[in-house]
Amino acid sequence: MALFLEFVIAGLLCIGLFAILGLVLVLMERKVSAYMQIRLGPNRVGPKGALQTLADTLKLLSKEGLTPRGADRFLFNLAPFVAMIGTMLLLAPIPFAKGFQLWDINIGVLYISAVSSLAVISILLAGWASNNKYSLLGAMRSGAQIVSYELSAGLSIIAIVVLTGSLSISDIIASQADGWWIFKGHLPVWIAFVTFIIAVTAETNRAPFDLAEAESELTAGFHTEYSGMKFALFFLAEYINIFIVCAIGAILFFGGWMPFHIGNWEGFNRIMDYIPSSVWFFGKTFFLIFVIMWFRWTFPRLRIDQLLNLEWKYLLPISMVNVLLITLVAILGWHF
Amino acid sequence: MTLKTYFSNIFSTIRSLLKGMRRTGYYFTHHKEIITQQYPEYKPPLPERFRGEVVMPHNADNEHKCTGCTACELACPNGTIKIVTKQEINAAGKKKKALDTFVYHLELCTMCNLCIVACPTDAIEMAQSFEHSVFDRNSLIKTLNEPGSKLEEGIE
Amino acid sequence: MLEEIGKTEEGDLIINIGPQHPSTHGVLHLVITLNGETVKKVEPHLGYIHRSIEKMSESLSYRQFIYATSRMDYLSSHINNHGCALCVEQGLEVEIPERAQVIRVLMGELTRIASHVLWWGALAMDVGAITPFFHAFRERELLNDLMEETCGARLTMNYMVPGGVMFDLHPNFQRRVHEFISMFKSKIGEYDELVTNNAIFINRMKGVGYISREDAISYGCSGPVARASGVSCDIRKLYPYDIYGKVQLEEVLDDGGDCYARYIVRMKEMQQSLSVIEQLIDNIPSGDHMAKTKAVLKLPKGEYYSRVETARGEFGVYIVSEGKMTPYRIKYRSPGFSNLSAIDHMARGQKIGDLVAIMGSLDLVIPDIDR
Amino acid sequence: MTSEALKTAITALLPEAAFEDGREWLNVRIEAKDWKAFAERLRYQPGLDFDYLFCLTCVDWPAHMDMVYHLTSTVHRHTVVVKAKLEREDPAIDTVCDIWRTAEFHEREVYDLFGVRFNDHPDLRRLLLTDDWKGWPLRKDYEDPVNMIKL
Repeated sequence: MALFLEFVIAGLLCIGLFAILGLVLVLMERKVSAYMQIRLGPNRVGPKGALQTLADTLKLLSKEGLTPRGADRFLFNLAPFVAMIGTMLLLAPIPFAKGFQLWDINIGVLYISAVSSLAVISILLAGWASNNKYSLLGAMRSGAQIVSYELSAGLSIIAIVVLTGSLSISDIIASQADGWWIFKGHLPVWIAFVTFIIAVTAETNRAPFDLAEAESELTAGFHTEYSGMKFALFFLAEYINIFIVCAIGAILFFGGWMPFHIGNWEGFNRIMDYIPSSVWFFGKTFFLIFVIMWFRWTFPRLRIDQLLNLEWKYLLPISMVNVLLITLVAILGWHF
Repeated sequence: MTLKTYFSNIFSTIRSLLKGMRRTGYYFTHHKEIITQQYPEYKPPLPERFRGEVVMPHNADNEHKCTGCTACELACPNGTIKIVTKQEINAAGKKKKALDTFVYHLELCTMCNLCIVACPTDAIEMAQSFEHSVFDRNSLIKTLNEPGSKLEEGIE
Repeated sequence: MLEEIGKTEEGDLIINIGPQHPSTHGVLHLVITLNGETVKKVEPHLGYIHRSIEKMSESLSYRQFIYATSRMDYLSSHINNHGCALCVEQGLEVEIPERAQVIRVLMGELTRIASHVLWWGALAMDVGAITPFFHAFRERELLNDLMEETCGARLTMNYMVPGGVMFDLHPNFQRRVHEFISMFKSKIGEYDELVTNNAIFINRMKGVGYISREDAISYGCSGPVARASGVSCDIRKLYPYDIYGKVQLEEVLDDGGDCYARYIVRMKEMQQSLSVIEQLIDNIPSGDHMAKTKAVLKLPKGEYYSRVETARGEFGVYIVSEGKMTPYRIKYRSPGFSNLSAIDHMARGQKIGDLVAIMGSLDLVIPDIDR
Repeated sequence: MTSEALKTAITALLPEAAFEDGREWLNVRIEAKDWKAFAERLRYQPGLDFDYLFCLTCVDWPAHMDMVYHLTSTVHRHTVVVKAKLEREDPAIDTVCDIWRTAEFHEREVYDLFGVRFNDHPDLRRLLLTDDWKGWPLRKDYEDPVNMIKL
């Protein structure tokens, strides 16, 4: 009974976190884009527009969820839930603070890369079941894109796994107690980090790799036919996905909740320790999210063939060589 | 493609992208560059030539300058203006044509200013108002001369 | 080669781009045949905002019909009005005061910059960068404001009338144009940083939507589209009207023929327009802003054709007069109409994303095409 | 080429061609049946090279219709206006869209608004109006009580 209660509480907290994160991230995106575009952004609902996304959610909740005629009703309605469930599963092994982790699985990194590839199924389902040509094209693009970019994302994760020697997320964080990998690992880790950021931007279908949606070409891509809450679920899943990949980036390269330490500066290190570990974790994650948003509001979109070229001709060879380099660094113990 | 061009391609690409990010980053941190005007609270002053709608100015004695010559009606490309005249007997006892009602269809008007240019007595002019939306189309049909108004002295 | 690509077969995907689509900038409707991502054929369907301005004009007087041309190519409404005014003046045989000529040319060039700035933002948005669109509006707003001050309207001006211009310049005009020039010069470097030099953008543009010199001529392309293929067709240079013959103006040519060439031509044209404005702004002759014309205009029996260079290309006005108060027939030769007809030729064998880039680089204004 | 030289060259091409006094450009009036062959010569004959068809339109007169073609040469920079008279009942003329590609759209527009049939046109459909539109709006006798507003 107690176990059941624990499950319920954890589940409710997860859903609560989802809702809050979605609201915050959408607001953040709108504010970031507004300032970059010399605009003010939402500023009418609540103080400085803070409640704007809440109002939008209410609007989406009260809208009619249409199912187009000729659509595969079951798959059409299933797709947003698959997207949501896929993202929810990813939340399990992420440590939000010191000792605050739902499930410390010993193959955490493997679990994450396995589950994150479920996202493409929901997009394919949505695109196929909508009975809309734009949706279908968007889904096909997304399939090609996610399948390719998973390779270099996986390889850059492997770089850190090689350095740490463990697949467990808590071990990876623990290995960065004396310094984050981005500082300890020299150039190869830098290369791995850049490939990781590019690959996850593509994997989450964010601009400049948002070909699955590409509003100037395919109106809205795979979710053209979705409205109301079903659309909101896709929207939410997209933002939570960004949060999760950025959290993983923070864990792998910036030490997760681990505070910033410099060698043997005892006083400085103690001050850093004083800042709560959850602040460290969310600070790093939101910094990475900001970088990904920065990409979106600066760059034009790639074309589908250029997108695949970038992966197969540049990212993949580079990250393969990079894994070799990392292995060399790890064997010879060149890192600090 | 040699290895050298391969890598120089990568570096020049990254450099050009970083330059763009520097520009958007600049605007992200410099909030005084924001150009948004918050409309209902702040209404920017409109230049005096702005063409919002046709009005007929009246002086303090409720007199206008329109003689009812229909030059504006003829000049209008859309049939926006309808002038109804009446016969009036002036002080000298002579019969004379005078303005009865000046009907202005704001819903047909394209603000082309041709009526203002055509008017020989400068009886009508453009106003700077622009918030014309109403719920009933009929309220856009306006009578420009005020009730009981008459022609100013000395205007032929 | 293109014929071969255009062959349709079973299993091709046929998609409607438009009439309501984010990248058609209005109500253009393209039916495209796809093989996977590759475009096989593009078939434009026009007329969603056809208002038959030509028929309307047949019942309007020579002063009245000009206002409607502002509503065709609304981004270069000054220049459209200019073309109509020139055509009527041809028939009236009036001498336009030099001040009016200078004002017309100044307004025309300011309009060209305003139009090209908006095109720059819209093209960037078509290829997926949204931020430049807002930055473009910053400059365009300044131009709109200074035009509003002199002409009384922001978009549909109706400022150029047969015989000159409707009002004299506003006293602030020169000062504000100077402000604009210095502001624009400081910002044009940002355009390069954000878009022109961006590696992704260059890759999206280079080699896309190629049209050769011969084809550009055959399709009747004009303006930046033709000049990017190396066709010398600038009306301001070849058949100078008003005082264009007296100003220093270089015709921008490029032989790339692709979207990138069209992009570069328009960017350089903005500089050229800026230089024309700089030459004229301090040398506006004093005098009347309008020639004396009769109250009722009547064109002698005959045919009149005048052409001007709008931001999109050659705009022609063909008036057939029977000597009455209203024209017997008016034909507008709009640049967008001919430029659009080449889109099938340009897009065959390209990707969907390229089609959007091509549409952006043609700088289509749909009311100009539909009339 | 000057107008005079053009006149001689065109007379050599088509002796039946009549010349009207144009204000700016040379106006040539031809028979509709001669148009296709004449157009080909104008386009391809060295020295003429009229490669740019910048305006194609139609004028509806009480008794007949006039097709008006404005041609210019990007090589020699000379311009000529060619006019061909058509019957008002069932007007027809040969297409020139294989000579000047731009004619394809312009001819469709003229068909749409004037009802001129272009022989051998690859795709002669209504362009601006809906497919089921009745009548030819730019003709002078066109009446449409629904869509035309009399002021």
